[in-house]
Amino acid sequence: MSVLSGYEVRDATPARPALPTELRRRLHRAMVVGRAFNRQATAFSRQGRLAVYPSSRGQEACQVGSVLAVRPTDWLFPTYRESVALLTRGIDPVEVLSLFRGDRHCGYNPRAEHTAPQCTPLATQCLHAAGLADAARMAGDPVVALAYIGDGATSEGDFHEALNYAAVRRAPVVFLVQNNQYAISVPLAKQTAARTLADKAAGYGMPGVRVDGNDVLEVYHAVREAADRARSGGGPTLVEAVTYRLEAHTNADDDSRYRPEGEAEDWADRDPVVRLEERLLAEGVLDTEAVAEVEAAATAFAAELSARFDESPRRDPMELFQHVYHQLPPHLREQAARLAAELAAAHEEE
Amino acid sequence: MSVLSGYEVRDATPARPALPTELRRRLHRAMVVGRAFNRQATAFSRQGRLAVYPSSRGQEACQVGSVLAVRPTDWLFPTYRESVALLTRGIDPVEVLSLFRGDRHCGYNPRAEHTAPQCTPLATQCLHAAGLADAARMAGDPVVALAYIGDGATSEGDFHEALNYAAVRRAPVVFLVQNNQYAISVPLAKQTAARTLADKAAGYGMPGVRVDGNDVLEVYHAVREAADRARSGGGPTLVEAVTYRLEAHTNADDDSRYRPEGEAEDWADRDPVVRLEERLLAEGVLDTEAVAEVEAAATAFAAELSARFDESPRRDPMELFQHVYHQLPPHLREQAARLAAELAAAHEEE
Amino acid sequence: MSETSMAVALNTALRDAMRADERTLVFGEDVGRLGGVFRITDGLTAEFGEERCFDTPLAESAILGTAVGMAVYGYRPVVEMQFDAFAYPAFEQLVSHVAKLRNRTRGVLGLPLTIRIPYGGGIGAVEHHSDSSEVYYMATPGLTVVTPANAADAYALLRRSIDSPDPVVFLEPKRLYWQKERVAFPVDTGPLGTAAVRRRGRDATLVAYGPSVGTALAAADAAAERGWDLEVVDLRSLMPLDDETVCASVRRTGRAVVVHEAHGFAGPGAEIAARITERCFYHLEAPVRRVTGFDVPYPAPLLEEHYLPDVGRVLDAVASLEWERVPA
Amino acid sequence: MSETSMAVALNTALRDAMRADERTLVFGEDVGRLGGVFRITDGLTAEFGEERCFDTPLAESAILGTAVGMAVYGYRPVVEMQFDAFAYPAFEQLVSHVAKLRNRTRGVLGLPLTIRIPYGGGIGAVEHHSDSSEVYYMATPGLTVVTPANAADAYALLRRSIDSPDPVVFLEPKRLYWQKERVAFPVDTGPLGTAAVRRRGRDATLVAYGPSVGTALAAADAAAERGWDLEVVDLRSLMPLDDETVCASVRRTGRAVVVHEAHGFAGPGAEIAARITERCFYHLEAPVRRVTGFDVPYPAPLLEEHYLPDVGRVLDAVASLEWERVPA
Ligand SMILES: Cc1ncc(C[n+]2csc(CCOP(=O)(O)OP(=O)(O)O)c2C)c(N)n1
Ligand SMILES: Cc1ncc(C[n+]2csc(CCOP(=O)(O)OP(=O)(O)O)c2C)c(N)n1
Ligand SMILES: [Mg+2]
Ligand SMILES: [Mg+2]
Repeated sequence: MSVLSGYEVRDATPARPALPTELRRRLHRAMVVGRAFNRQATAFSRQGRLAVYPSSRGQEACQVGSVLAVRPTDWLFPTYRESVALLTRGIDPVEVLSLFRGDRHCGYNPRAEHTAPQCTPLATQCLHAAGLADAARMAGDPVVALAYIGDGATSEGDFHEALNYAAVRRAPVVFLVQNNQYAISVPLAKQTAARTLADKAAGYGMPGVRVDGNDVLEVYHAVREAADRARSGGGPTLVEAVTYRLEAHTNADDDSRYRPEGEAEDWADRDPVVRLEERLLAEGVLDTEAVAEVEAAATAFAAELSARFDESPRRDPMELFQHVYHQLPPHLREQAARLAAELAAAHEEE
Repeated sequence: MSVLSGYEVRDATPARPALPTELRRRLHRAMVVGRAFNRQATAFSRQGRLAVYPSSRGQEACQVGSVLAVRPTDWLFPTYRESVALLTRGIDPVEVLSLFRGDRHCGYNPRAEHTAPQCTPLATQCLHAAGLADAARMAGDPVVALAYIGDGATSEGDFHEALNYAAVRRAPVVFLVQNNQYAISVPLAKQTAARTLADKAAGYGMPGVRVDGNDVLEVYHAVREAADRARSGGGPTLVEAVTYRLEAHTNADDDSRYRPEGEAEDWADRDPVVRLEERLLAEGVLDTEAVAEVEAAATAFAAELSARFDESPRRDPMELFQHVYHQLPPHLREQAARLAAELAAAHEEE
Repeated sequence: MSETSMAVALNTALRDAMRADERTLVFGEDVGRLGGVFRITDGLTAEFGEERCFDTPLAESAILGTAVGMAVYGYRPVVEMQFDAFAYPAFEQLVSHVAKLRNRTRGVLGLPLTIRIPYGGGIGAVEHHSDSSEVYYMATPGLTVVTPANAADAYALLRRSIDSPDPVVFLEPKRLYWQKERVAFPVDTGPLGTAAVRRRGRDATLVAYGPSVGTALAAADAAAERGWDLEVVDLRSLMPLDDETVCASVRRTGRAVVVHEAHGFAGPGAEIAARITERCFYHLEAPVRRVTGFDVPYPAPLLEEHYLPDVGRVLDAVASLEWERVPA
Repeated sequence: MSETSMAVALNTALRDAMRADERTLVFGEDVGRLGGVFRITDGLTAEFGEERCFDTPLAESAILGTAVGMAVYGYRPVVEMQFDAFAYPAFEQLVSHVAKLRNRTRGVLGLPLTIRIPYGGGIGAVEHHSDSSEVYYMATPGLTVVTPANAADAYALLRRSIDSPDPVVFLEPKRLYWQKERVAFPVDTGPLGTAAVRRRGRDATLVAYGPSVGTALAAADAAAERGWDLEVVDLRSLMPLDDETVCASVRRTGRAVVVHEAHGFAGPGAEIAARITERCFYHLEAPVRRVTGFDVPYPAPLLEEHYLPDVGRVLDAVASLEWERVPA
């Protein structure tokens, strides 16, 4: 534990009351299912059934631990990397993959799920989170925003503006940086000269917490504490979860170009799913039968997902003109009519 | 003195060898002349001889101390507020005021003066400074960039991106924040929740130094040390100079709308020019005669400036088309011909 | 009906909108106690409290980005960008989120969000304070772009913008802020997206908006002395454009000149001229002419009179409309 | 003359420019060891070292803003924005500084700076990776905007851009990166600002650029079967536009269709159509038509084929050019 301008930066695990058994089992199950999802989605991408997939294999503890640490009414602000977080929130996996399949910009209903669309323009979602949280604060609602961001994206101006805004206005936001060591090919050392990413909190006057992102219990505790503090008016927190992306940036990336040899293997030894399983087995929270049951459930989940993926989506091309505005302005009405005529003509030709 | 993640934040004046007498006199003279300049320019703005003037009365120590702490070959990156800094650099005061007079976007030759144009889009100049400094580093030149920025502008994304870039690349930049307590009407407390602005340095892994910005010797020392470190490969430093803008944001602003009563008076008691003068008199660096001589020189300077301002600038309207590109593209040639014809017609009518 | 100005009209519209709907929030730089550098938000914090009209940290991307979050949560933010060129730091939020969020979420997260931007020149300001940036917004599907040319429209269009379920870029012509007029509030001047004919005429149509409407009207007066009877259309909405009103006029007159202060090249007038030509080609006696700012950075005040379109330039353009071809 | 692609042409141009002038620097996100996500900078760090081709922190405003400082110091930066929509965070630097610095300093601080931006759709990418953002740059005086449609131009225009003393926005049509062609490098295809006639024809002129030149040529082939002999002009430079070449063609053919993938409303085609009309009005048999992307956010891949202009739409536009009015 070290001190950063009055705020706690946790480098080691402090003693904490153990989480309820039921919750620990739930975390485990979500991790195993998340891992199966990553595996299956990567397989889809290899099979060409997804246009692209940014795997979070190795980062499941960050995503599962954080989502389960907040309430279903709290809002998530995910990036493209957060598929397992969304799955853990309870979003239909097909809807989670809609973006990567090239089907829809956002496959799920963000309002129903209290989850913003998966965000590609880096760091921009942090501002949406700060604004939504500030709105909830003004409305007097006990709602927290959980904003996800990668290590690389902390270099963007929007990250800075969001943390500053949230701190000044004491908006109830938890900023969770998954420091997976790389921004595509660029390693952390080229991204920042700071000692840690959590150090950045000092510049905003907010607590900065650094946790082992491959330990789901650590992540759960840190996010839970931050969310509780935010909910009770204590303002935002920056949580850095130190982890590693075990796969390439996406299936289109070639990580052999930039990873030092042996690095991925070292991190694989700290696999968050394996670690949790070993620990819970040792603590008697799980036995081998329970583990087998969870594995089987995860396998069944993946198989079902695969089966559901057999059906390719079909969308009416006229959707192009929907929801650009709440109603079509005249020039779009003209353009829509043109497309409709084209489609009708093509239909006749068939 | 307090410690910020391993870096020094100076809250009090440490013992330092006194500066050479000649230098202290030079600082004094520049402060007095700077004050006279602020007074004269504000008078111009009241007389309608300047479209606008952002006075730095109260901040002369920051500007004089910083400019004299670097070499004439070091580059300055000023904002609109830095008139006294530019004057101290040796730029013709009429050229300094060119922007505010509505004459030219930049009245001086930036390359000859090693001084970028006065920058209005807040915080953007920090990136130019970082880039130029990085270029100098790559070229192996002993050149430092001194970037000026206000407290308010530290909230902009470009400030963050510049500090981060400079720190990662060890670019020789000194970022000098003149914390004059306000961004137009917005007080520091609404700008940041950080303990100090110097605290922001931790997030970039660079030294953060906080000095009394109304003490020109303090500012000189801090900037000198930072520049020396930068020049010798030690990377950038963030210097926060705590000061106060004694006048309104510009002559167009009404600061009675937002200043708490008595605040300006309190700060006026810490007037940097008065303080320096008292100190140098007490230390025997100056005597009353010397002070009188400097005052007289400043008065003469202001009078001369005023006389030179009697001539209104006249510019050839065809300048509109100059220097948009290195040579006129065809459509601008057409437009220029049109303007030339208009001017010729107007001339004939006369 | 008392003497007023566009600044007062805008201030009144904000106050009335905040009274009408408590979800309406106003925020930005210096909009609180100071009342904005142009005093458009004057008195709002006093009346509605700091929670409904507040100063943000100095960061435009933050202002717009947090407004997105607030709108998603159910508020109706009205944000101020202090000057035209200072909206650029928010460009990514504007283009990639504000303009697209309704579409990206299939209608679930529409953004009732108004972005007020004082724009344009003619006020003797230093660089970066006089940009006519409207074409960047027009070219971004998902945005509505409006701009008033008088106090009644300033009030009415701002109320309509705030009430719109879509994000509206509301452009305020700085140099008209203090022009005196007589208007009684509240006033409604019709739905967003409709142009207004400000002067009837038979011979040619001047199409203008915002700060250039006055120039167009003055040019029409001057043209009358030369025997040309000009119609003047005030677009009011730049996206969508009211093709119907514009084209009805041009079909009658057979000639058109677009007047604006923004740059010409790839400026608003390009779209306006192209649309008129597409729709009225066989009614046109001459090509649609454009009278615009030159394609150079906005100059320092000393030369801005030479930059800005004026009556003389409009008349020159009108004169070029091939009058000799028409049977008298 | 061996088989190559636009990606290889660009890579070769960068390498040759770095060899020719050691002040040339290449930087951006992932351009170093990875060689860029499209591999356009592949091998440059290996050949020239980390000081001349390097990865920056992940911040586009920083990339462009520091490039300004480097150019002022005497380097010639070539920066990469990873995708079209990810250039938006740098918009303020681009508009308020890059475009204006030469003018603001009366010629003292010109910026020999090249901004490479992969742009446009048709590659099945997720949202924010397919924007055709060229009109934002065209509308900003001080910038030069070019875009190649083949490998020879990719090489030649990039070399010319890097050599230019002015900032150039160099737009790379993503979907043409891997198209195979035969070219020998080095190759020069003329000064910036000149268009090229890709196909001669008598009946109408198709004006296109970048990713749409192929569409235009395919449409011309298809049109030939219907008896229309179409000329195809590849603009190559969007700012300045080569009025001479375009208008010479249109004056001969009397008809024009502008084809591009960017949005139509206030898009590049508006300026192109307006200029043609202003200059060739009395030669036109029909209004200049525009075939463009629809004015909606770029869609998800599943629907992009319906968004993108294709041969059918170009032919429809050609068919609308009032053929019956001409004497056969
Ligand atoms: C504004 C912006 N710039 C660039 C990109 C392209 N890009 C996509 S992911 C990525 C790296 C992000 O790294 P990090 O923030 O560490 O997140 P990770 O992918 O490791 O989860 C980049 C550069 C983008 N999406 N948005
Ligand atoms: C990007 C940008 N946004 C807004 C403004 C308008 N503006 C000019 S000065 C100012 C306040 C700046 O405050 P601070 O940084 O503290 O500097 P000071 O004026 O106190 O020296 C504002 C908001 C601007 N110039 N640039
Ligand atoms: Mg990462
Ligand atoms: Mg200040």
